[in-house]
Amino acid sequence: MTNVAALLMRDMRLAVRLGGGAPIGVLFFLIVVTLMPFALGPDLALLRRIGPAILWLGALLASLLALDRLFAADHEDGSLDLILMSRLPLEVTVAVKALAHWLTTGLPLVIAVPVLALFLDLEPRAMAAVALTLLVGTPALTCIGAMGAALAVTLRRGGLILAVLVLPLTIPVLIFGVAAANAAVVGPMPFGPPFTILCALSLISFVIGPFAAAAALRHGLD
Amino acid sequence: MTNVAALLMRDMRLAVRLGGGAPIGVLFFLIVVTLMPFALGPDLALLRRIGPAILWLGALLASLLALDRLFAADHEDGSLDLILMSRLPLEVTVAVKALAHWLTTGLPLVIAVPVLALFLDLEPRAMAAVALTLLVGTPALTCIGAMGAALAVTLRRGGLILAVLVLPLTIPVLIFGVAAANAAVVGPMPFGPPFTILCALSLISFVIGPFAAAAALRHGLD
Amino acid sequence: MTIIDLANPSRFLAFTARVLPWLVAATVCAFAVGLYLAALAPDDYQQGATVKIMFIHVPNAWLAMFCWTVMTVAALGTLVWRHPLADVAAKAAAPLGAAFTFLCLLTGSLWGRPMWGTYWVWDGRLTSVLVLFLMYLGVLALWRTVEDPSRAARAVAILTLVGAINLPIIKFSVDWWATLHQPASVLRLGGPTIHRSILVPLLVMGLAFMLLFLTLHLAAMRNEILRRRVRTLRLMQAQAGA
Amino acid sequence: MILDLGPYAGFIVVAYAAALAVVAALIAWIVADHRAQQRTLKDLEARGIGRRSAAKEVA
Amino acid sequence: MRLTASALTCVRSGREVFAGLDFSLVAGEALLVLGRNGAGKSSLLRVVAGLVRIAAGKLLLEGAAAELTLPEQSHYVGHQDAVKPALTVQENLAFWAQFLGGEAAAATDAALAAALDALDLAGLATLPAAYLSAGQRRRLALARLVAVRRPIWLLDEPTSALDAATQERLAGLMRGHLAGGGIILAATHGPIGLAATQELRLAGAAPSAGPPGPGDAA
Amino acid sequence: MRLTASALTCVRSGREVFAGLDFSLVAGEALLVLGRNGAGKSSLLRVVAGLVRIAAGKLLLEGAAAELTLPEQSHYVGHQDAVKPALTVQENLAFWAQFLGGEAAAATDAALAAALDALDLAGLATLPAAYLSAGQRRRLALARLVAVRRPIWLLDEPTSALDAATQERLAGLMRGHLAGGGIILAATHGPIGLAATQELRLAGAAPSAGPPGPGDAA
Ligand code: HEM
Ligand SMILES: Nc1ncnc2c1ncn2[C@@H]1O[C@H](COP(=O)(O)OP(=O)(O)OP(=O)(O)O)[C@@H](O)[C@H]1O
Ligand SMILES: Nc1ncnc2c1ncn2[C@@H]1O[C@H](COP(=O)(O)OP(=O)(O)OP(=O)(O)O)[C@@H](O)[C@H]1O
Ligand SMILES: [Mg+2]
Ligand SMILES: [Mg+2]
Repeated sequence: MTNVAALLMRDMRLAVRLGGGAPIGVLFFLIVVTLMPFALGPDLALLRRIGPAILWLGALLASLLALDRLFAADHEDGSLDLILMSRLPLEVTVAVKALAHWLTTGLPLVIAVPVLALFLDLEPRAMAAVALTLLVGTPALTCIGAMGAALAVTLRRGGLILAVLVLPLTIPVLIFGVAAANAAVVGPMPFGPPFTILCALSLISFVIGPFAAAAALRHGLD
Repeated sequence: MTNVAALLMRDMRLAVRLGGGAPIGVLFFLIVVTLMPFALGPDLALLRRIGPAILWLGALLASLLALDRLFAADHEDGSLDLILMSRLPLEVTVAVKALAHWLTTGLPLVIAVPVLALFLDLEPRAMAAVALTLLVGTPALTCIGAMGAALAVTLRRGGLILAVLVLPLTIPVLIFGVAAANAAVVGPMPFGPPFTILCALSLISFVIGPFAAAAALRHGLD
Repeated sequence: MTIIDLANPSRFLAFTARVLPWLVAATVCAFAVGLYLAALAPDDYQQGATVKIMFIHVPNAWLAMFCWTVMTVAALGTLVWRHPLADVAAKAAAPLGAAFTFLCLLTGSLWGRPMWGTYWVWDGRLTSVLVLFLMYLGVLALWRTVEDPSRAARAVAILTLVGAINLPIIKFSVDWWATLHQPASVLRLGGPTIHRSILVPLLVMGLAFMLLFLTLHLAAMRNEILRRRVRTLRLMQAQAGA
Repeated sequence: MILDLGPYAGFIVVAYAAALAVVAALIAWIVADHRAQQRTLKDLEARGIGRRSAAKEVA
Repeated sequence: MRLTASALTCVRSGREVFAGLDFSLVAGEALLVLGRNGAGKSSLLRVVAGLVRIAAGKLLLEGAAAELTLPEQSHYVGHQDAVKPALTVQENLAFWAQFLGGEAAAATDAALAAALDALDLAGLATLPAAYLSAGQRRRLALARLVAVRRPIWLLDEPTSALDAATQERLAGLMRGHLAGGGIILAATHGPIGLAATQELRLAGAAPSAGPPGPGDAA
Repeated sequence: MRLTASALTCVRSGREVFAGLDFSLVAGEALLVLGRNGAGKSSLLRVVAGLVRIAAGKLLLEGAAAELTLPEQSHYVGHQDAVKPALTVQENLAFWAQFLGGEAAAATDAALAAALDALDLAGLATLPAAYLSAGQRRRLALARLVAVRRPIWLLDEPTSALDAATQERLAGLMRGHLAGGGIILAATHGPIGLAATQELRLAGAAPSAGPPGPGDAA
């Protein structure tokens, strides 16, 4: 237990010291949302319609921005060696690191939604729905990304792999996330179906992500 | 001259070998576009109307992806020390690195536009116009980003905080880029005026970006 | 490092100690007068009583931009003359600027509801001010995340200088883009266009808020100097402890 | 005296209240901060890390 | 406790680094791994640490905590220091102590203080590791050895960047560890102040990894 | 050519590392910078290299190419190797040769080959630097000294990770450089095989830069 806690604390501390942590995350999404009107014009109705999509893209970007360093940083300074040697099962380690990453990049977004909703003037129900989809979906993005990050560390051409193999995997999550959010915001389709699929996708990636990442790290040995 | 060429070659080679930014950027760009229909529903007219804006938003966010490593990598392995000591004026060095970065992440986006134009079914003229605006605008984004990257490295920071510092500064470019593109796609305003402003903005940032970045690196000394 | 760098801050501390009381007094008086005049001011023929919001909205708007200007000057001080007080001034101004910008946004949107029928529109003026607010937050984040003050100061300085381009954008956004927001009617070439009955209280309130800013800024700078002194002593202590 | 603020009294009151609140908050923060710094400075110097050494200050 | 390697072979990305390596260490013994640059010293240590797959041969640890694997009982101090610049010295060490030590070393600040003291870092505890000098970083890495107790130490050029005084301290620590029945494998180019030890000289490959030279245990 | 430092003071992020340092070197002289970990050796080299701002005092280079600054005429080999794992040995060296040498050393493959040879890397030329061993990386960093000719060498623990043979090679190179009228500043903890040299012992600080100790030139 101590070691899990220690790893979580340390990764979050690093995220906060290096990336600025949750407040910065919120600020980031605030800015991303502010960008939209400049691109799309002040048409609020339109903004409301694609607001959720933008939020989701912001989420994807945010998780990508920090993800490629998830293992690379530890690899470059030798920490990864010690992590591999530890008594903690590698899958757990990966999961914990992913969790720390999500807490510092995914969660802030969820927290920020109410603020952003104000700018896109979504009514409370819609806002809650969007926040809910993000709450369920962003961890999936992180887990999928973790897989890519692990590959990126072990293979010389990692970056490429990350892009070509992993990003496409995020598309279904994005699609159903946006679909569900939209259903809640503008309708007419019901919120339920896409949301359940989103949940399913997340669950799957929770399982696959850490295991795949751990496998990649192990076989990347040397 | 040799040293400029050498630096350019080396940075591009690294970008290609590591395959970090470029492919991820393009894929992110692709995802942005593919996602829009799901956000907006099958309303093609609307899609066409906001197509340029979407492309620009995508480009802006995508160009952020690789930026935070622009100087960080060289800083961590000590290369930056030697670069600072070289006879090449620091401003030039920064400009060259920015150019290399743009060639490997910005240019691919421009090249990708025709493909994406299909998704948003823009007719050739419009597509050409959008591509042109991006061709002129993305270098500006890179130069502004370079400044953020320099700040980030001297502060040993990265990830989101970089985006937070840089994004607000990119807004003018975004505004006029989209304005020009829209003028070409949907009219009615003429393409010329906003486009010339965009060019002006780019020129300005070509100047300010490298100087600010160089200043940041110099003052970050120690 | 040298005695001079210390001397300046400490001489500055003495200076603030002397000036602050007077500033406080002046501020209070100015607000008393200003609020009194504001209360008496006649309603606007089209905006009705809501025009009273202007008496805080506009001064805050001016201060929002003024704070960044102060920071910009301080930035030059930091980069060109490497003057420690410049760092302090910049750091002290940031939170104040953020607060005033926030008030400008808030009162503005409160005014917008009755006038325009909505709290928020994405027009040039409003959005550029929002961007200003975001940049304030960015600067604050930078100050907060970097432990070494002089290093942070230089970074923030560069950011501030570049960010200054936003000021003209804010100022002239009303003229560049078709917006709901009024064009300048006080700070404009060819003199103000508002009726005196409103102009006078507005200017007095403006003065009051300006005094308020000066007071708070001086006080904040004093705190900052003390904070750095504490930091230095802590370092000394760590070294002594070693 | 009682002001007649017309139909939008609410907005006006809220605006003024908000301004008051924010300014009050700023003042409170600055005063508290001042107290805190003074205190720490005091007990640091009490622990014999003299003002002299603060001459090494690098602001 | 006994650590035996028989016919150990290491292949890194297709290139054979060493082959047919044999050695055997009992509690209290140290093995100095010598050889020219590129001979395969670090590779050997990484093999023992389980960081490089064993291409052929066997590596056996007898008479130690049975439920733990060899890597889980080893400390590895490689060329890299595994120090995070953004964390303070204290935070860095505390993390590794808790992460490697688990419940055992759970955050007993006393232990940490002792470890920092042992490498003369006490005065720097609250300093961000970014400010450390090369040797101070190295010392922070070595502090792990003291903070968490593990029977097997794998040290890759442990004395690099250390000043004379600290090298002496380290030698003392290693002697203490051996006296306590530990095992040390150390790769080095110079003397590291250990008295009676086995030596393993890796013939190593020609610079352009030609035909693998068989290492021979001394 | 003469390099003089007078009352040199170095402050890093608010902490005084050393103060009032004086030394003076003429062509053909070497200065060994000694001192415990954290004494300020690397800081001094970085100050000379122009990588850390001079807090006080002066640093003067006379009788060298007038139009070039001190850093532009110096080679700096620090604790980090400035080697890109993704590039081959050849590519790494070629880049620095062209970037640092400018027109002069422009890609004369002969020069590169010579430099690689001088540090016994010829066999590894086509290997990705990611595969290099610690010492091989270090040698690649040192190869810059040979590939591009610059009068002043700033070497921070140049012998770390090098095997005995290579240390000898390096000593030879340094002697050659001095004989050719060059200047060397080398920070080190042990002997690096230079005969007659000045020594600068940094009293340094308590582990965390305490009261600045004035360095005294021997
Ligand atoms: C969130 C919304 C708003 C923002 C961010 C905002 C921002 C600003 C700014 C920055 C200024 C200073 C301009 C200058 O000095 O040139 C200003 C001035 C002014 N604003 Fe607003 N404003 C907002 C809403 C409103 C509304 C709703 C009204 C009234 C309908 C209003 C009326 C005015 C007036 C009369 C001035 C004085 C113009 C002058 O005399 O220069 N504002 N506002
Ligand atoms: N970037 C930095 N910021 C602040 N202080 C620093 C920084 N780098 C080093 N220091 C401090 O300066 C002092 C000298 O560091 P320096 O690296 O010069 O020591 P050194 O003599 O090279 O030690 P070593 O032999 O371990 O390399 C150390 O106490 C260190 O804590
Ligand atoms: N990751 C790797 N992939 C492929 N080959 C490698 C890798 N790492 C090292 N090698 C090769 O294996 C050989 C031995 O490397 P190793 O690091 O073990 O040498 P070493 O004895 O530690 O040398 P040094 O004394 O310089 O540390 C070298 O020739 C090197 O080129
Ligand atoms: Mg090795
Ligand atoms: Mg050093």
